[in-house]
Amino acid sequence: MPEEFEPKIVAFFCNWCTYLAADLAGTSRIKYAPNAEVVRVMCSGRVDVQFVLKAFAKGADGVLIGGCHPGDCHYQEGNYKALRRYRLLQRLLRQMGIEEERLRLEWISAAEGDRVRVVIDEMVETLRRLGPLHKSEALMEVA
Amino acid sequence: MSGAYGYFPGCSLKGAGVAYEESLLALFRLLGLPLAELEDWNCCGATSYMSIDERSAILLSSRNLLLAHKAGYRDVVAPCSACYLVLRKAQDYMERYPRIGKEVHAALGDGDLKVLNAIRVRHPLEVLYTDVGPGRIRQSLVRQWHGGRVACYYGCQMVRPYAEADRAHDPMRMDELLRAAGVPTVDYSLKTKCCGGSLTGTTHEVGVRLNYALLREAARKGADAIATVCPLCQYNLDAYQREIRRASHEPFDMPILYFSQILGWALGADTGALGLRRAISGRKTVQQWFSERRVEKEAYA
Amino acid sequence: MKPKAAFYWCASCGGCEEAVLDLAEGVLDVVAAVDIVFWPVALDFKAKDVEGMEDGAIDISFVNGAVRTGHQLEMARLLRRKSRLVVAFGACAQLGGIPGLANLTTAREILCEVYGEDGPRREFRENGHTLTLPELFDSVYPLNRAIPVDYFVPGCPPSPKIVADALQTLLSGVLPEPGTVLAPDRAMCDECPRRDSHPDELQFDCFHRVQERVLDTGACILAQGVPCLGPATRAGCGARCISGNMPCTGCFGPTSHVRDYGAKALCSIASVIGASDADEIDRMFENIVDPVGTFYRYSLPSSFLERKRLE
Amino acid sequence: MPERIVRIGVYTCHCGSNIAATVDVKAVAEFAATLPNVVLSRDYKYMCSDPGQDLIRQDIRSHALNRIVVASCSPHLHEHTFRTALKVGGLNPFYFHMVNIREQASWVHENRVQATRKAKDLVRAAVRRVAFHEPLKRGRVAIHPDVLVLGGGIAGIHAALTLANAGKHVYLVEKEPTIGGHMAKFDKTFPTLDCAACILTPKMSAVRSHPNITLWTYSEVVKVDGYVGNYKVKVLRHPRYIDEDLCAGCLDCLEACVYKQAKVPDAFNLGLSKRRPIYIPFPQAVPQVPVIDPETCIQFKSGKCKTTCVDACGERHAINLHAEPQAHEIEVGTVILATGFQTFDAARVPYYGYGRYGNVYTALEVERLVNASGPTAGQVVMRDGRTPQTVGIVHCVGSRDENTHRWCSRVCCMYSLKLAHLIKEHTGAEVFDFYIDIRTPGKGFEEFYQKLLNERVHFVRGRVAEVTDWVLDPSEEGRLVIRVEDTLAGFVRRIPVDMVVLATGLEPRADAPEIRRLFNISCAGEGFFLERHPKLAPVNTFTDGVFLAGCCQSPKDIPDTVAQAGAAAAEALALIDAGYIETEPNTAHVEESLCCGCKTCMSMCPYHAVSFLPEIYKSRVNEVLCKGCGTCVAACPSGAMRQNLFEDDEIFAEIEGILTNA
Repeated sequence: MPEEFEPKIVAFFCNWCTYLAADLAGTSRIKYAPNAEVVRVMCSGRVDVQFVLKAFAKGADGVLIGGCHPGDCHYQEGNYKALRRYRLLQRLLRQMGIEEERLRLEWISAAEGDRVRVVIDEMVETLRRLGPLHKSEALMEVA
Repeated sequence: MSGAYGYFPGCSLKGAGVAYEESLLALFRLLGLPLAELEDWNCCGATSYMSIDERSAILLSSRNLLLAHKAGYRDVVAPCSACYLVLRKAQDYMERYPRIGKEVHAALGDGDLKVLNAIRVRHPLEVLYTDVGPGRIRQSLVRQWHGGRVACYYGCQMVRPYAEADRAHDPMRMDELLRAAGVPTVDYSLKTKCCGGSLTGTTHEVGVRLNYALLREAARKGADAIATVCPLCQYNLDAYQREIRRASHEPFDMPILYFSQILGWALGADTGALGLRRAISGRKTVQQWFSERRVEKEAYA
Repeated sequence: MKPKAAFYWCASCGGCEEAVLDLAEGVLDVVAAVDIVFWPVALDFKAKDVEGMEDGAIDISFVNGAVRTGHQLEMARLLRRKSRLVVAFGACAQLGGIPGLANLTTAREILCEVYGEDGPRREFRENGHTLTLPELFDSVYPLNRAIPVDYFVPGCPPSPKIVADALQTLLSGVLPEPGTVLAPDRAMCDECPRRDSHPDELQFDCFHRVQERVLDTGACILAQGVPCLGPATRAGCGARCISGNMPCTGCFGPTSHVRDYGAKALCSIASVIGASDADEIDRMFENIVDPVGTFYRYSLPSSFLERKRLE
Repeated sequence: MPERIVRIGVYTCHCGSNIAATVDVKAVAEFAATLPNVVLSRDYKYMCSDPGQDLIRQDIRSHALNRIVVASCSPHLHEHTFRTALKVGGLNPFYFHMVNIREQASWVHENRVQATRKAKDLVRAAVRRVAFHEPLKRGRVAIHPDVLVLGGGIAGIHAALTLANAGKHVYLVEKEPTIGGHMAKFDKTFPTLDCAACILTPKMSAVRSHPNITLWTYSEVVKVDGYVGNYKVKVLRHPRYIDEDLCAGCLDCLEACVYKQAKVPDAFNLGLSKRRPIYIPFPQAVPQVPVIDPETCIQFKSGKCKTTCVDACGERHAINLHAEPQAHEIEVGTVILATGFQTFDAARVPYYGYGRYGNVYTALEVERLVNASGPTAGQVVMRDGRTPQTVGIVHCVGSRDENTHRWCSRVCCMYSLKLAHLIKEHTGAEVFDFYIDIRTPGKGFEEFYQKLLNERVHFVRGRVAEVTDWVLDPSEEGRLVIRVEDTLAGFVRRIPVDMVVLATGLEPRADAPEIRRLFNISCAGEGFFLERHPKLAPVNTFTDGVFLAGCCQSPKDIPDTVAQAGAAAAEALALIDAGYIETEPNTAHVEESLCCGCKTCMSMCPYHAVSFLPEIYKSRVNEVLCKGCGTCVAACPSGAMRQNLFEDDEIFAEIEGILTNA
């Protein structure tokens, strides 16, 4: 019986809302799946589309971007920039044969510790269903 | 998609509560709201079933929802509060507990949960209030009320736990609709208390004591009759009054009416079509109150 | 004694070969400056001539075109072995180029499309000889995924000036750092004739496809709502497309600080739209019908993802 | 310039058992030692402790470390601590990266193997990242010495006075026409039963007369710009139609009003009394200046009033019926939010009959009834004019309740006891307290409870089911019946009373979300303002220079509120007297050789920190205005825009580190 596939998620959390929410989940001892690893950025607006694709290319099965709720951005509107990039990127990923569930943008405020659990557990669940994201194998070794 | 409301009578409205069905159909006809009975409906799974085997109860209700969906109804009207509750509960549980959702799906071999939950389960009182409203009732009055004051009794299942048909703790919609029909209603603190449900059949004296409290408080608040929205409430209050009278030595002889009988009469339904003759308690009062008397139109224009 | 030079093409349209000739009389200087030992397009050499040479015998090989067949891979490796320097010449060799868009499909899909279900015959005999079609890979690769590459000359095709400068640099003897892209490390806007019309507050309410509107010849094309990738694309072309009143489509690839050209371009364009609610945003992007073709027109094989996911 | 050869020291913290219980700290440390550029890897019980920091300081010297990674708790907690340790150790503090393996690993996972794997991944990512770190310098921002205190309740008053006494200029802005807040409504305060007015009103007049305090009542903050040290705040002052400078507070105008009888429900008395359209909230109001309420004033409604008030004012000409709202722009360096709370709306729990039965009151209403200067001059008479013989006080109304608010409002038990005592004192009535638990954790609180027990107040343990007029027994006729399960006696009781007092809980003000947005701070789940750290930074917010005092942060009693207000004032003073604050160097900057002047960055920046230099055709970042979000960096199409501490190289390295064996 093969062991269950453990998806790997790279999570970009904004410093002021979602990262704090993740800290709150910790101080509240809320338990969730260990499959997501967080890269802290100051604002979801800092998340370059390159980062997302890099993560997918390097073997992430899913990417999660966490920012402040619309209107609540610590930097006024960085989260809207994130939203715009996310929507266009989803269109591109579709063409590249990557299911949209693999990239998730979530608004999680500093108060929503439990939301971190819900989102990550849900995402792990979905990714288990979707299975690993295989990047095409390198055809040849570069000498 | 038919414009009609899917109508789920449930067992009571075909039995002890037939007066409810008669008056309701008459009333809805007058208001031009077509009630179309579901083909091949089955038991809603309420009361005893619900408390013994929740799973089967929900399966039963889900089938009714599926029938409604297949027949293309967006709304299902369930006059019996128990039916109303179980149908609603079935949806809620399917939503909340995926396991139940799966079982239902398996059992029905069909029934995409989304469509089952998209159906709006509604109580006729709420339908009258939102889709018709006190305003239109007031305008369409045909008979002028000359009966006494009424205590509006909502019972428990219509408002709890789903406070969708009306507010959970102080429902007022029946009061508002009856007042719109010129019927004076009294402030009735027990409006959502228990009628004893099926206790009258099992732990009899407890059930009867509860009904005694309901009658007594209504009388104390100056009510001459109680209006109900649920066949079980109606039956308990109506059928055990003689017994309560004997036991308490208090002269209860109070009509226990369905709100639909009062509204139906006020809007001009044929008095014979409202199931009024089926009343057990307060028969004389009923006869007086529901005799012919036209509204002076201009007064209500 | 003159340095020995080789020119070769892999998966390309031939435009890069033209680009050399585009030097016009300048090509004579090239011929004068180098001793061309291999140039199948122009002169009658055979692969075995190259095989015959000693390793490193060729001073510099200019290879254009992407790598997508076994034969191209073989030739690339051969030239690598025989050359001191290998230059990826043009967008296809540098980034994968237009052929790289084939990475949205697979070899099988392509062959079925052209030859029907069972595809072409790989082998057939002709009076005793057996001819074998080279393998068609699922993916198109930029040259540096096949062999180590010393320098890159960008462009589809490289402009005469870029080519001339590149040759001069490489023949000058003082070589730039290996891996250098032989074009200015700035974005194209820098040399755009319309750059002064670039507004301070870029913002779009909708995008237009270039065929949808007559572009004002004086104004910044991006500011007119047509995705122009000038800001994301390396300079050096002399803004040729803009002069032709067409938006930049990015053939010169990214600057040295950008790792994934299309991702960066997309990120930038998406950032400057006016909408803030999801549906509104989606509506604005409706006119970007082919994001991959828009942002990765020349660089899909050299992007992080390299190709459409293989099921 | 970054050091040529990277020599990384990695420190993995046990945090007692907080981390060690779920993460195999030794294994993580051993793993770290195998990573490239790591010359030293240690684990230690408490890295944040002095010996822990010492380790780092010594190793920097003895092992010539030039990059440090600490795997412990959240950077929000100790990043600063460790950066300082680097500094002391003689290393640039930004050659540091922190790995959060407590809040985001050991505390949230159960499986030791997976938690350890995750910790290793994160450490690997940090090690890769930190190699790219560059030495950075903090910027400095000067702190404007003036302070804005928002809210004129006891919290705001105390904070304002503390600051003013320290010689700082304070703008005290209050929404209501008077300062004093909720405390001004109280009669006595628990547990000492000293009179609220006697301790509050002197402070109120002190505010009024203090040369360092600008008091703006009937005013609101409508706009906030800038950043710590340099906030620009726009305050809107609503017209009270009576000039504060000209009015002498004689109140003749009130008497002169054409309304001989007061007709308008008096908000200060919670509608238990009436006032005229021209009124003063309460006799000791500060400022002693009446207000005209245009909603009810005949002159404003019809323009046909004899305006006898104006005549009464006569020569002073203090009344100006044409007054307009005034906007003031002020500059302050720090802000103290003391916006307080609102009480739970008892109508939300209809089964307690508030609004349905006249003799059901909220506690705050009863505060006014028992108050000597209240609508009944301290007489506890009910709406039906009777004096209650029996009174039931229902605890936890809108508190500790799944359907309303889950939290305990902290003050209700004590004020209920206080009211029980006062009601007994004023009426001799029999008093029942219906409680879930009695919570008296405070100086003299438990003793007060004992005192009440001795005063023969009946305590019934159980959450009240309903307050009803449903009569079962003739003795209940005309009274209110409290139905409750007495969980000590173990049966359901019906207790008839004349008057019911609902001990409503404290909740965030309805306008808390607006205030939160204005000042760019966060709210906790229940809607109270979020402090930076529940223990170590209870009056700070995540926005530098904005501090919290009183019930806007969470329900608390007067002593705690005053203490917190003092603390907030002290935090502000610390900043002001330091004169400057050091800023994070995580700002953006343009690599000019790459910038082609496309100006994409300019449209990204909400702070106008990016400007365009036409002469060289490049963008440039004003590092004082830049707040370091990095949005322009992601948007820059040519990679010319960069961000300190969040360089592309650093983030890519982190991503690769996380995914290396994925």
